[in-house]
This record gives sequence, C-alpha cells and structure tokens, in this order.
Amino acid sequence: MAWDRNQMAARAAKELRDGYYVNLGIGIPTLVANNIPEGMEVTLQSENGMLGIGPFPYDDEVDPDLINAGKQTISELASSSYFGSEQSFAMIRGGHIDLTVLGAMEVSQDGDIANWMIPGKMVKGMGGAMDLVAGVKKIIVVMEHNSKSGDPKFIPECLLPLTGKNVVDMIVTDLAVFQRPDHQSPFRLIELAPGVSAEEVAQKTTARYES
Amino acid sequence: MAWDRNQMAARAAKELRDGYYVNLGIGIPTLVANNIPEGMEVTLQSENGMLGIGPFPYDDEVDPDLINAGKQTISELASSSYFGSEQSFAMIRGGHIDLTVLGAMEVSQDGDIANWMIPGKMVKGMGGAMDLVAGVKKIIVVMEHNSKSGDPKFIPECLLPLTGKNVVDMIVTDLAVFQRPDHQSPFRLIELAPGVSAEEVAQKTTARYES
Amino acid sequence: MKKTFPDAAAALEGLLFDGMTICAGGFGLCGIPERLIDAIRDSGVKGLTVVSNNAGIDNEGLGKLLRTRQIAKMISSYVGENKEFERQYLAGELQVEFCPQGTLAERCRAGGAGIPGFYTKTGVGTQVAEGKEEKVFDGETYILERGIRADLSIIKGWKADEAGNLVFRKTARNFNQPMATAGKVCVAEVEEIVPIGSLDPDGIHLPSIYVKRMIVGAPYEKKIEFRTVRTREAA
Amino acid sequence: MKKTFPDAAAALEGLLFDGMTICAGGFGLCGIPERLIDAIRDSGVKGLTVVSNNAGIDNEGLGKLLRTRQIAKMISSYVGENKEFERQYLAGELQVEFCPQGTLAERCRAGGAGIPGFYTKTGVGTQVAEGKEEKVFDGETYILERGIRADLSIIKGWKADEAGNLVFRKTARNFNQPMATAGKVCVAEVEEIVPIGSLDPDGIHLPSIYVKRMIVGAPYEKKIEFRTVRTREAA
Repeated sequence: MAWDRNQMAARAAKELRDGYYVNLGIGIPTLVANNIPEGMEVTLQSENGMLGIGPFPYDDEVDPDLINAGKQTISELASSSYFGSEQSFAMIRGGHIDLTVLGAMEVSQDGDIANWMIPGKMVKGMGGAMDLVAGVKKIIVVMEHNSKSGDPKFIPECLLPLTGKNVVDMIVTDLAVFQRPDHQSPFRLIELAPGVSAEEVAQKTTARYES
Repeated sequence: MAWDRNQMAARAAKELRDGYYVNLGIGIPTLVANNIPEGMEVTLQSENGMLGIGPFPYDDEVDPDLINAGKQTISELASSSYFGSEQSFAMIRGGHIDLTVLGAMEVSQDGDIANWMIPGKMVKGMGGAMDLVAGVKKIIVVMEHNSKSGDPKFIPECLLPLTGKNVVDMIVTDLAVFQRPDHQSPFRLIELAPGVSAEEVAQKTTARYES
Repeated sequence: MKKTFPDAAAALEGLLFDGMTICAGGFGLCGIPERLIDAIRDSGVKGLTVVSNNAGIDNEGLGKLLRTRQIAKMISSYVGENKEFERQYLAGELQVEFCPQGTLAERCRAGGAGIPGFYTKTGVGTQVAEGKEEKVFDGETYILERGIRADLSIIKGWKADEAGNLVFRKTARNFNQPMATAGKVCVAEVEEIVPIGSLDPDGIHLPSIYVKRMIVGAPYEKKIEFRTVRTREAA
Repeated sequence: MKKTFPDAAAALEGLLFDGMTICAGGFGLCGIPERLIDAIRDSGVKGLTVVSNNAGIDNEGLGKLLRTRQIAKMISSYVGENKEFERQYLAGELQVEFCPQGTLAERCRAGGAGIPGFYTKTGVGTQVAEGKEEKVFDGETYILERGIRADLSIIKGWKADEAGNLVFRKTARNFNQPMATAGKVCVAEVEEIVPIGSLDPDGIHLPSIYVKRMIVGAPYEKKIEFRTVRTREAA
C-alpha cells in the first residue's frame, strides 16, 4: 500500500535532527512540520525573512505583517527572529540551512530537479527554489512516484527546464525512498512503502538507480 | 600668511552642505567637525559602524563600547544608529557618503593619493582609507603644501604606494586650494591663503595645474 | 534638512521620468509602498522598469501600475496571482526578467553596496545561467550576476524618526531593506514618524543615510493574500 | 539542543586544530572575544591563520596569540599599536595579508553568504590590485576579491537568548556580525544569556542559526585604547 501525502511527509521528517534549521516548500513538504518528533528542536526558516515559524494564528491573532513564503498568515515563537530578504538568502546560499524539503515535477538520475515551469502553463517564476537547491546542505524531494497520467517522474534526464543541476540528495515518493551519499554517486533504493515491491518500483521508474 | 591647521579645516568645512553625510579622517580632517556652520545639519559617519558621531564624552560617561574609527572614546546623539562593518562599508563603497576629508602624504596632478605607507616605517595597513577614496562621492585632501624638508606634496606623480588612483576632487593646503570639476579635468588653483601669492604657490608645487 | 513631506505626490516631486528604473520593496502584498505606488500611478509616468520580487495582484500593489500600462518591464522572482499581468505578458506587451529570489535580493544589496557583480551557484545549469559568464572557484562552477542600481527606491517601513532612521515590523521587512539601498534616491512611507531619540540606536534597521524623503502613509488597510488560521479547541 | 557551554575551553572542544583558519570579531579592543582568545592560547593550537581587522595590542586581544607564536598568518586592515607584531613581522616570522577594511568586511560577509567572489573598485590601481583579476563594468575598472570562509568564527556579543539569538551593543558590533557568518562553526561569548522571549524578534542582530555554541564571559574589564574626554564647563 503506497504512502499517502502525510506518510510521505512523515518519512521525510525522519531525516530531521535535533538543532536543525530547515526550510519547507509548499504542498506536501509543509506537512513535515506536523511530523517533527517530540522533544526534537527544529527551527523553520521562511525565506521572506524569518527564523522560527509558528503555527497558523488563531482567527483574532491574524497579522498581515506576519506571513510565510507562501503568503499565508502565520504566528511567531518566543525564539523567532526577523531579517531582510538579503540576509535570508545569505543564510540559504551560504549553506547555513541544514535541510530543505521540496516538491518537484521531475528529478533526474543525476540529481537534477525541475519544479518551476509547468508545461503549457504561464511561467510564474522560480521564487526562491533555485536558491534553496543551490545553497541548502541537504535537499530532499517529496513527490508522487508517477504523474497523474502515469508517467515516471524519477527519470534519466529532466525534460522540463531545470531548477538545479546535480543537487538532490534524497527522493521520497509514495512508493519508495532513494538516496545517495554524495553528488558523485548514483541514487540507491533504500526503502519501500509497505506492500510495495522492488519490482513494482523498477517497473514504474525510468531513472537508473542501485538497489 | 599661510593657513594654520584649524583654518585649513575651516576651509574644507566650506564644502559641507545641509543634510550631508560625511566621513572625516584622522588629524586635521577631524577638526572639520568643529567648523560645521551653525544651523547646518551634517551627520558624521564612523567606519567601525556608526552614523551620528557625538562629541568626546564627559569623563563619567566614557563607554568602552563606543569608539570612533581612531579608537577614541566618543558619545552618541539622539539621531545616531549603529550597524556592522559590512553595512558600514556598503554605505561607503556604495556611494552613499557625500564627502570625506582625508590627510595625505602625496597627491598627484591626476588625482592619485598616497597616504597609507610611510617610507622607512613599518607598514601598519590601509585601514578604511582605500574604501573611502574609492567609494565616497567627493574626496577632499587636507595637507601641508610641503613636507617638513620642504618637498612639494602636490606632485606630477606619486612616489609612494597609492591609496587610490584618480580619486581626489579637491586639495586644501596651508597655502592654497585646488579643485577639479571631474576626474577627467586637471586641477585648478581656485583660492590662495591670505598673503600668499600665486607665484609662491607655483614655486612650491611641481604638479601641473591650471590657474 | 527636513525629510518629511506632506504626501506621496510631494515626496516624489522631481524624481519621476519616463523610462526610469524603480526598485520597490515588499513581498506579495506584505510591506509594499502603497501610497507611493498610487502617486506614481497618478503621475502618469510610463515605460517603467520595476524591480520587485512580485508584481502585486490584480489592482493591488504594482498591479495598479500594470493595469494602467505604465510598466514596460518587470524584474521579479515570482509573478503569480495576477491576471492582468498574465494577459500583458502573454500578449508580449510586458517584458519580464525572471531572477531567483535570493539572487534578486543580493543584486539589489550589491548595487547599493558598490558591487557591480558577484558570483553565485544559484541557477548554474539552468535557464538563468544562459548568457551569463561562468567561473570556477575551488572546483565549483558559479555564474556572474550583476548588481542592480535604480533611479528611485520606494519602500514601506513601520516607524521612522525625523532624521530618517527606520524600523520595519515582522516579515514586512523583506525586500524593503535591500531595495532601499539600490536607488539613487530612496523615498519611504511609514506608519508613524516619531521624534528623534524615540528609536533605539542599536535597533535601527535602515540608517538615516538611505532615506532621503518620507511620508506618513497611515492609516493602512493591510491586505492579506492567504488568510490561514487554526481554531481554538473548545475549553 | 543546548548551545550554552560552561566555559570557553568547553565551548571550543573538538573545534581546534593546527593550521586552521579563524575569523575573529572586534575592532581594536572593542568587542573582541577575550575569553575565547584566552582559551585558544591555553589550548596550544598553532600555525593559525587569523582573519581579524586588527591584531590586538601587546598582550591584549590577539596580541596574546602573537606573543605565544600561535599565529602564522594574519589577514587584517590595520595592525598598528603592537610591538610584538612588528618584531615578528619584520623578522619574517609572521605572514601578513593586508586587506582594505571594507573589502575585508565584505569578503567575510560574502564567504558566509555563499559568494566566492565579488568585484569592487576599492584598491584599483594600488598594490592591493596586484595579481587580482580586473574586469570592466560600464566603463569602470573593478577588481575581483574572494569570499573568506573559516574553520571557526569567534565573536563577542552583548546579550544572547538561550536559542542563540544575539544582540550587540553600540560600536562593539563592528566585525562581529560578518565574521560570525564566515565560519563553519561560530562560537560566541556574551555578557549575559537571557531566557527565550526576552529579546525583541525585530531587534535581533545575529539570528540563532549562526551561533552554534556560546558562553557567558562576564565579568568583563573592557579596555580602552584611547580615552578621549571633554570637560564640563564650570557652572
């Protein structure tokens, strides 16, 4: 039985470590915040200029001056800090963020990622995605194993315009987890969703990986 | 009668304008602060991270955490602000400072300046001098017209290692004032100290200048 | 030297001209210089190049200047949530230069800091790298990005003192800080101007040297793009 | 994840090795990490490259590490007021790389911000430009300067909260901010550690992400290099 969205987020959350500073993308990655292990201190960064993202505010606490990178209203924590966008990306580009979890449309077997231009739709821009994949220490992609039309998304080479070249460290799909120890090594299948076989994964994947 | 140190500073101070942000070097340039015209608002920058330098503190107000770039204790004003060295020099390099007044050992007829390596002495470093001459909008040099041994200091070409190339806009000496409208034009003698003749200046200067 | 002006039109007087480049602060609709945008719209200046992380939404923020066709080119990282933008862009009436968000912030900071170019790993191997110089440092490839300088910066702050020292509030700081430094002149709108001495000198976010003119833009009816809340559990 | 350590030696444990590069905050004797310098001296680690605007004075600040010959190379903008430095330098025992002050601050900020190189006008046409790549932007010549990354940053702050958010006091901020970002690990000493929630989130100078370990170094007997005062006029 394949993992659902929350289970995928929970699997990605297993990569968190105490004291980590983390940036979470929009969509499934946001759910990682709900899966931080009890007692573990993880600080979430918002690239519009905040460290220490709190939960959504109560209705009477909503503050238009307090939003996340998805432009949603949020709250602050006692340990939060605010800074400008230049400082926020100095942190990201400078390798100070330990981990980012991002969605993707395609990931190649060499760790390229494409997640900013949707084919046939108007280009809205890359936002902070290119900065994140270029700067953060560890890049985890969380995505469905196959597109709605059934096409593999972990593929030999990305067909869509890239967000980053040779940057992805780990891929969590609804079927399996792939990882590589460094950017020179191939990905290896390290885990299967319950009831999913290695053969099924092989069948639904066109990327080359070790198993 | 040649200008004394304070008169030279007073002459440089005539270049101040209301609302200017100014950086003053060590020595005679510091005296410019005492010559800011009444009613004119001039904000002094200290390159170690402060805008709005106040006067020296009273004895019982001395604060080791509050010093100027010359490492002297100073005081703050109600309008002061503090920032890091990277921000301080972003201001300087970015052309946000309107005017700087600096001492020099030599200035060439092309506006080169040498003021960081004293011949025969140990090199102590350039501090912020190279940043100031490269970044500030208007550079005024205040120096004696001749060295103690009588050698001209406004000369065809600097003999000492340069602090900046083609950067000086105005030179105030104890004998005269030279100015140029832009960095492509030659300097022009625009003012003489009382009792000093153009001939005396010509005799004591080896640099080419218009008169 | 009084920096405070009675209103946005007065604060912008003499600073606007057709074809100019403007750096604008804000992230989405958070911390945007609304009053100054209105005044720029009313001035009728056109052919603008606007450097801003986003392009507003329909009829909010920079969306107002898009609607009146005063903007010829946007330099932005993300321009979603804006139908009029989409229409003009697809019709080829509006030029757009996409720039990664962090690169955009750094380009403006660099421009304001006298740095005409810097190297970054962001965008290497992507469309963003096309036509840009590459350079290898310690075995890694980087691309050269240019500093941005503008004719004018427009920003939104929280409080300013009469000297022009400025503080921001929470995530409304965002791009206002780097944008403020990139313009030949920076005009700020704030919610309140307080007497000199009211702000902590150690707590100034934008020192007075950057703010040449300012207005009080209050009262503000701050817009929210995505209102997300949680509910209190019953007691 | 507790960031607070009982003392400087404990905070530096496992971080020191011969031949390493250390970025140190401070300007003159203002805002220098005294306790951490003492602990580095006591550790006996040697062959250090130290990046710091100044080199302390005789037996104060980094002067202590010069005295014990633990420093092999300094990258600084100004090294006056230090006889032992002068002696080692003239004897060829100490390597010195002079770097303009603003370039030094920017090189450390750049290193910490993932920027391996940037262009600046500072030093063009001087000894500083020798051996450096030149590039013309819009008709002006600039030189390429490299970002600096260090194995360790040591800084001095005023207050920190238990999460590692840090604030500085007056001109003691200086190089502590850029230096903190340039090290693989940054260890801070502060005058006071306050509970989380005691510091204004809008007023943090150095966000907690940069501070990995910290100690309270108080009480401090802050040294003054040049005590300059004015006298009160008689009433």
